[in-house]
Amino acid sequence: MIINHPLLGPRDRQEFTYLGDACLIDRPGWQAEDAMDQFFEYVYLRDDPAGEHRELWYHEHGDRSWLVVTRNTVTHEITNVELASDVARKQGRSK
Amino acid sequence: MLNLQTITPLWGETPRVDRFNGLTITEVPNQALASLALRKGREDEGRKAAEAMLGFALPEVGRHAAEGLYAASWFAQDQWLISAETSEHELMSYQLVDAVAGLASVTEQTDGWCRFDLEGMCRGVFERLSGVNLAAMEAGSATRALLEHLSCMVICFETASHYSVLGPRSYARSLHHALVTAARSAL
Amino acid sequence: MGFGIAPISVETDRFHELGAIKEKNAMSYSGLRVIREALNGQRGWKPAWRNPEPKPNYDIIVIGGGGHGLATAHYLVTKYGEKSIAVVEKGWIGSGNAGRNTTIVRGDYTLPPNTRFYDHSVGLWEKMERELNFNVMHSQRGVLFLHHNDAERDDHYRKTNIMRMQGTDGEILGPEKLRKMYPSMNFDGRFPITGAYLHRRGGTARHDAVVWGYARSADRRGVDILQNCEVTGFRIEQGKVLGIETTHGFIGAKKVGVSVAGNTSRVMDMAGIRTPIESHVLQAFVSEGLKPIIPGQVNYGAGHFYISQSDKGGLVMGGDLDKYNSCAQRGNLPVFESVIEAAVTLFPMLSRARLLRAWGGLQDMTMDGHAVIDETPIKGLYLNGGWCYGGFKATPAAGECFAHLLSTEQPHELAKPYRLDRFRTGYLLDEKGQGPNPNRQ
Amino acid sequence: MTQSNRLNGGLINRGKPLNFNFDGRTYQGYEGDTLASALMANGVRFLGRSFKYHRPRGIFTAGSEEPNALVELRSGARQEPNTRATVAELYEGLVACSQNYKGSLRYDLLALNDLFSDILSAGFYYKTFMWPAAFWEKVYEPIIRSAAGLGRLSGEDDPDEYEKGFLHCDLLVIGGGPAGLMAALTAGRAGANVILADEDCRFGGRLNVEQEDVDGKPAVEWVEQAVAELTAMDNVRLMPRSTAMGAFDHGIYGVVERVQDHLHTPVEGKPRQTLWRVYSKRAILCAGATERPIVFPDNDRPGVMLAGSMRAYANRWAATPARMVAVFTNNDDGHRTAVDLMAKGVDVTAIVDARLDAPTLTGVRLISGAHVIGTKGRHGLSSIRVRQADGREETLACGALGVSGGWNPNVHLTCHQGGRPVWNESIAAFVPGQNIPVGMSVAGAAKGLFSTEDALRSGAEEALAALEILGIAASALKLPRAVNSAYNLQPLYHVPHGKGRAWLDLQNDVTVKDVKLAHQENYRSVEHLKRYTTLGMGTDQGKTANVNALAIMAELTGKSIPETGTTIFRPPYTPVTLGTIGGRTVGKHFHPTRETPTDKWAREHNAPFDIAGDWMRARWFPQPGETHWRQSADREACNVRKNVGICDVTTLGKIDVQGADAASFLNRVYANGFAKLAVGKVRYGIMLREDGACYDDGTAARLAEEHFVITTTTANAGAVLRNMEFARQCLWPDMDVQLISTTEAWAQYAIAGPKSRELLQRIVDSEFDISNEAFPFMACGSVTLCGGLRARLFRISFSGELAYELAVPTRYGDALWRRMLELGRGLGVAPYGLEALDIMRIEKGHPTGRELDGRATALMLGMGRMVSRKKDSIGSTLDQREGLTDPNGLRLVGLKPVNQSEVITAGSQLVNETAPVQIDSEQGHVTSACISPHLGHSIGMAYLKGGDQRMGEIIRVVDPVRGTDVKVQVISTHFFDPEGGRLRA
Repeated sequence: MIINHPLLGPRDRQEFTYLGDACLIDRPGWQAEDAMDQFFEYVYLRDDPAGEHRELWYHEHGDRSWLVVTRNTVTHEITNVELASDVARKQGRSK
Repeated sequence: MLNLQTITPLWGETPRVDRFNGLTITEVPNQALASLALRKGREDEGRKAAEAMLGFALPEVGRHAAEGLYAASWFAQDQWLISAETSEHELMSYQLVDAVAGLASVTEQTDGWCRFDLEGMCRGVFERLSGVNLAAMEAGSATRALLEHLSCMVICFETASHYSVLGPRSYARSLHHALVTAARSAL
Repeated sequence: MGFGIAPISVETDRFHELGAIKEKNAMSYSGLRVIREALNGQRGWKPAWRNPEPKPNYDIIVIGGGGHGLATAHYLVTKYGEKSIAVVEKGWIGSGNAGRNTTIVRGDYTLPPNTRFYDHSVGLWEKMERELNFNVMHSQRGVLFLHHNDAERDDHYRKTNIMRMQGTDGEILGPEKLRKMYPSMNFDGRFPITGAYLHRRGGTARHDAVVWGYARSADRRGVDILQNCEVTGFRIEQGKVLGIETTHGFIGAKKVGVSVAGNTSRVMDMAGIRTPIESHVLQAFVSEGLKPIIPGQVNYGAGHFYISQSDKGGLVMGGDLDKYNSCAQRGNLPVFESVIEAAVTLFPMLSRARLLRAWGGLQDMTMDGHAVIDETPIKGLYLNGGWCYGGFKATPAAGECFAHLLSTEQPHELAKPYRLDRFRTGYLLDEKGQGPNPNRQ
Repeated sequence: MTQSNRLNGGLINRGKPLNFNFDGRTYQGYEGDTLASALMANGVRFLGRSFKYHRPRGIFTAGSEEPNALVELRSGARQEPNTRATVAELYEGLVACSQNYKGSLRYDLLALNDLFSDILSAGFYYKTFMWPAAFWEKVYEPIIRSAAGLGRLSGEDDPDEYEKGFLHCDLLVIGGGPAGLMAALTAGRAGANVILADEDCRFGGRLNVEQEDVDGKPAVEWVEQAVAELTAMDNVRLMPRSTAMGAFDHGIYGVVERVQDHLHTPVEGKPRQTLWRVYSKRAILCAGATERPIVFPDNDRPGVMLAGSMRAYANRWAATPARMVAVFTNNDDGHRTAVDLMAKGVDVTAIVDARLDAPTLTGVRLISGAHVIGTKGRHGLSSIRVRQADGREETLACGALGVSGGWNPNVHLTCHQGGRPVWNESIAAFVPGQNIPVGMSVAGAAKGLFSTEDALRSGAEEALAALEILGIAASALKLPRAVNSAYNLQPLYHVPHGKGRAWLDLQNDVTVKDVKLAHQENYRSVEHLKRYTTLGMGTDQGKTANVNALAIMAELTGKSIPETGTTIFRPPYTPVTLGTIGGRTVGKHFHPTRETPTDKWAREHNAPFDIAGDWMRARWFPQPGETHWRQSADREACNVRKNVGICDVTTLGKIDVQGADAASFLNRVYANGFAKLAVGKVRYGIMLREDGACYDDGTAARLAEEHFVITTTTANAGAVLRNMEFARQCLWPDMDVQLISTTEAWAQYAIAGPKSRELLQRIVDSEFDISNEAFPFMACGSVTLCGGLRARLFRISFSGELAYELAVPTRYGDALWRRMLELGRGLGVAPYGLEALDIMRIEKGHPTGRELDGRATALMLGMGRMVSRKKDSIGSTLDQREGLTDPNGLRLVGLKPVNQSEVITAGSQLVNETAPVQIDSEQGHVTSACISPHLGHSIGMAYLKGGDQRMGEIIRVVDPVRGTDVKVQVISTHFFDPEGGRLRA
């Protein structure tokens, strides 16, 4: 598999470490009423689709950037790769 | 007056040199290294301060720049690996800290790496070690690459014929073994 | 409906073997029967299972014609006396993980709930041939787990101790004994081998035969096995399941059991249920047929590698997941390499053998590495899934526990720890201690 | 040895005769021969035995699809089972043996199986061997197993080297026949980077084995010209002897190059084979086609072979299986075999053509509308029985029969990513379907275009199409003139007449009858059929058998072939040597090795090593007279508690954390608080996973307001950095934090013991005050040593003694270590290894990986109060779940034997004082244990249910495997100096 790194271009999958569903960016707030439920869903439940999947990859043997890769779990086709930090900011995460 | 003997990553008192038919692999131990990472929100100031000290512009993604005493390679987002000869710049990281205080983070990396320079016919060696097309790198480019299971930093001075390969120092003997075995097979 | 054949007891079974019973069990298998059929041109063999048309309603529908689903059907009739059962399978029976695994059967687990469950499973494997009147070639050739230092050795002592306390076997071998068993093993590779534990009751079985054996047994007792019948949805009203929509139309059912490892997430999604499961590819590899050279089943922890030799002579090898979510039953080159690198490191002679074939199975990977056998928030809908690496060896026990749940609506004693809510409550079964991430490197 | 069946001509070098040995007899062949062609030329027809019934087997094909002619090639440690004689290039001194027999090839005891073949029919073993139960394991299976497999491995270590590599190209052309050559020429001339790979040692494909002209000259000459032109191009890489074994995601192909298999022994330092991972932007599959037979009774005798192969042997290798042959075909291509063999002076008894309207040929008898319905000849064909259109039968003498049932395109690689081939009625074969791998196109016979003219054209066309997609300007080449021979196939898969077994899978002995039985027993889906009968499961993967079997199943079910199904092709295309896939990443180099700064010294002092991740760590440093590791470890530990010891702790991960938000960042990744840590101070911290498990611990030293350096456990260094980067980039992207590993930049040594300060004072430059007052417990700072060496000093202790950790630039590590031993001699300094370290940390109750098992929470570790509830930190929500706070859950406790002479062993289980030793009484387990040299008895750390509530209780440590059962008392894990006075001394 080849991941087209936004900064470094096409790189072999072996340079990367896979984490999982990109929903792991959306970490719940710890002070919410139902924080426990939110964290339970955040940590454990997955959509696990057969098709397009947004997922987190870490360029462990490269520039150590985390990427959000949009990949089809049936064909393995990759349609989009973004820097996770950009995605996280877009999703309203800051400090 | 410091009275301790240094040792090279390959445990020698002098650098190791391996010669093959058409290729030389040289251990290069005396490099002062430091990483320079820009502080958030202070990127421009940090960059200016660093460039003022280095005397040249910090290279763009995937590039390497050298001028006078210093050299710099792109390392990661807003991060570079700065180098100079240890002989006169043992304390380079301290000088950097003074130059960019508060605007960038500096971490000494001098002994974090081992370095092997390849001069000659490099293609066959790289073909056997890395999925990155290192033999096709342009002169003046630098990239992170996986060589035989080791995360390395590769700098190209001349396409297909002159490179520096930097690897984690503790793996020096494994990296060296991989390089010479590939060279023996390729040449 | 049904053939009304009584469950076969072990006693009557030996008579089949003697060929004593003729017409009544004309369909039963035995050595004499094989010879008799040889003489009359094999004309007497009946279909191992029928191809019935779906009935409008069943008491219980099991979704998934794999080892687990068919074992569930087998136990529903033989142990729980259920009479109206269908197993629906989107392809051919055994086309999922039952036909894509590395055929290993063992009962060596460290956490007591798992130790109990898998030991019970091994017990059922030992009876399977006669229970099914089908030779699944269960072969207890011994399972070996190598260790490389004191910490791993002590983990192995812990595991074998709990196994002994459960009443199954487990022993620690030093290098000397190991060398005798595996003279061609390399003890001095990058990770020197300091010993191993041996689980003598562990071994392998012929994976397809397990599927066919359970299918034949269930079919003989009236279970409808509906192949090429894909589930497209559930009919649910007021939080209760009424049946399933399929490519062959609606089929009504009082209860529906989902047993579709590899596709659990998607099938449960049709019922609007999110699960703590990810789908991953686990590749397996087989060499060309070779004269016997590896007697037992060997696990090489340092290399995430395992190997055994089939009765046909092929070396069956496996390793790590490809480590990305995937619903494609195929993997990529890096895992070929990591598995074979370990193979050649452990047995240097293997570098002159050839890889014949590679395939990929879809793993239900749960967030603590263990399975779920439980009811769901929807009344009448039950789940057996999330078997991670342990599905094949669990086949008979999972079938029995799931049958128990479907029939009695109460969890089987052994399956109580395998509840779905354990992720919420924190009573986890994290055998490997790797946390809520199937991809941990 | 005379080469009785050698013909004239051919692409062999008669000037270079080669001697070889088969089954102990020596023969001669020529350069350019394969083992098969050389044996054929020498009149050897009987090469091996089939898998199940041990029937005699001869040469069936001329390529890698060979099901029959398998041999053990080479001898000793290089012996290689199941090698296809048809692709083994001949070399001087080649040695090979036939395989899969008991006794001799000619008189094989297991040939008895054949007499019982009616009993041993498909799936028979599923139906028997079940009673009595014990017999399967003890009697039946051992018999079946002993007969299993084909060839033998030597059992010895393979002396050869293998290698892996990576290639990049614009266009990968798979197969160097007419289509492939044309594609490569087109792309090569356009300047694209092209790789042309062919499994053969010689490019040309079928052009090497046909008598036809291309561009007005013999095909072989045209091939030589094309290859010469391609060789001259810098942008083209020609790879003969290279098989594309698999098509993987995103244009990656696995290509196996047999670098030195055609030599007697490989050159030292050079690989025998190389696995190339080819990264291609586009690929064109030009893999050609494989002929399939027509199935008829007794069609498995040596001498019965594929017609196209018979022709190939005659034309390329100048060899014939017999001086008198016949041909059985259902298409025009079969006729070419007769024509070419006659041209070489071989008698052709007749062409038996199943077609009523078969075109006539001059100079040979053509029996049209006829079938071969039987054969004779025990170890090789002597005659065939022919049934004519009108039903009359006759017997024809012949030593070989060329059979052609048509050609199957080699679509395998198009299926490697789940693609399904589609049935093409006009050629009665499967051709590539729609969803073939992205970036791949197909040309020539692989696409079902069988004539040379079509192959050349489609090769050029597909290349142009690929170049356009790549944005490389190219112009169409002038197509060379070539024949467009007719094919005219009338499908016939098996002969309906005749008695005797008709063989489908020649290697696994699957007959038409077996397929009928599978159908009768409802094993009707293609996969059930294969798995029940073992059809296509052999080393040839049924390349010449599957379609015929499919056709027969289709007849039985009354469905069409495409309705009945297709067979799925998975990598590898042909079997690949495991060594190649392992490459050099095996044995000692299975993983790279990390060395600590004292590695050299430790080896000089014969230290045994332990593996910690990739690191090698010294376990102890034996002194003369010490025979047991405990003598050394105890001495080292006692010396630390009495004098001073030094230990290399470089392997601990070190991460440099800087930035304006560094403190608040650490506050979130550690469970305990770090915001208020003073500059110049160190604090112990624990890190949780988000699920609440404590997965790592270490120290964080605040070197400056915005600068920390943290340590991790050796095992988790990578994971901690990965998780911190995740937190930095994905959770809190605007925090000003910079991270980088400095693990190997610093040689870090623990200096521990009452005299450690004294030792330090001898190396630290005098201007630095490291007195207890100036540099108290948990202080950190920069110092210089030995006259100006920059160093970091931390006053932390794992041993429980007055202790420091000293870090210097790694290149000084070796010298500093030696210097400390020298300057500390008067203080009784001695190095200590992992074992002494472990003893002392157990005495202090410090957890390591044995306790941080991935399930342990802070509460279980007795550190529950460390998890701050006043802030957000990773894991601090879910660690409060019921199951993780259950008062009866496991808690870390200390254990000591009631009878101090008894020993607690790690890995033991816990039960209550009077409970039986069974799983239901399990109360926990021992994680770490040692015999404390300071307390003089055995101690252990253990997880015990509700342990924190059970101090003082007497329980038992049971170890059924080692047969021990020890009464112990539950105590605190702080076995030694619980007040910690020694730390602060």
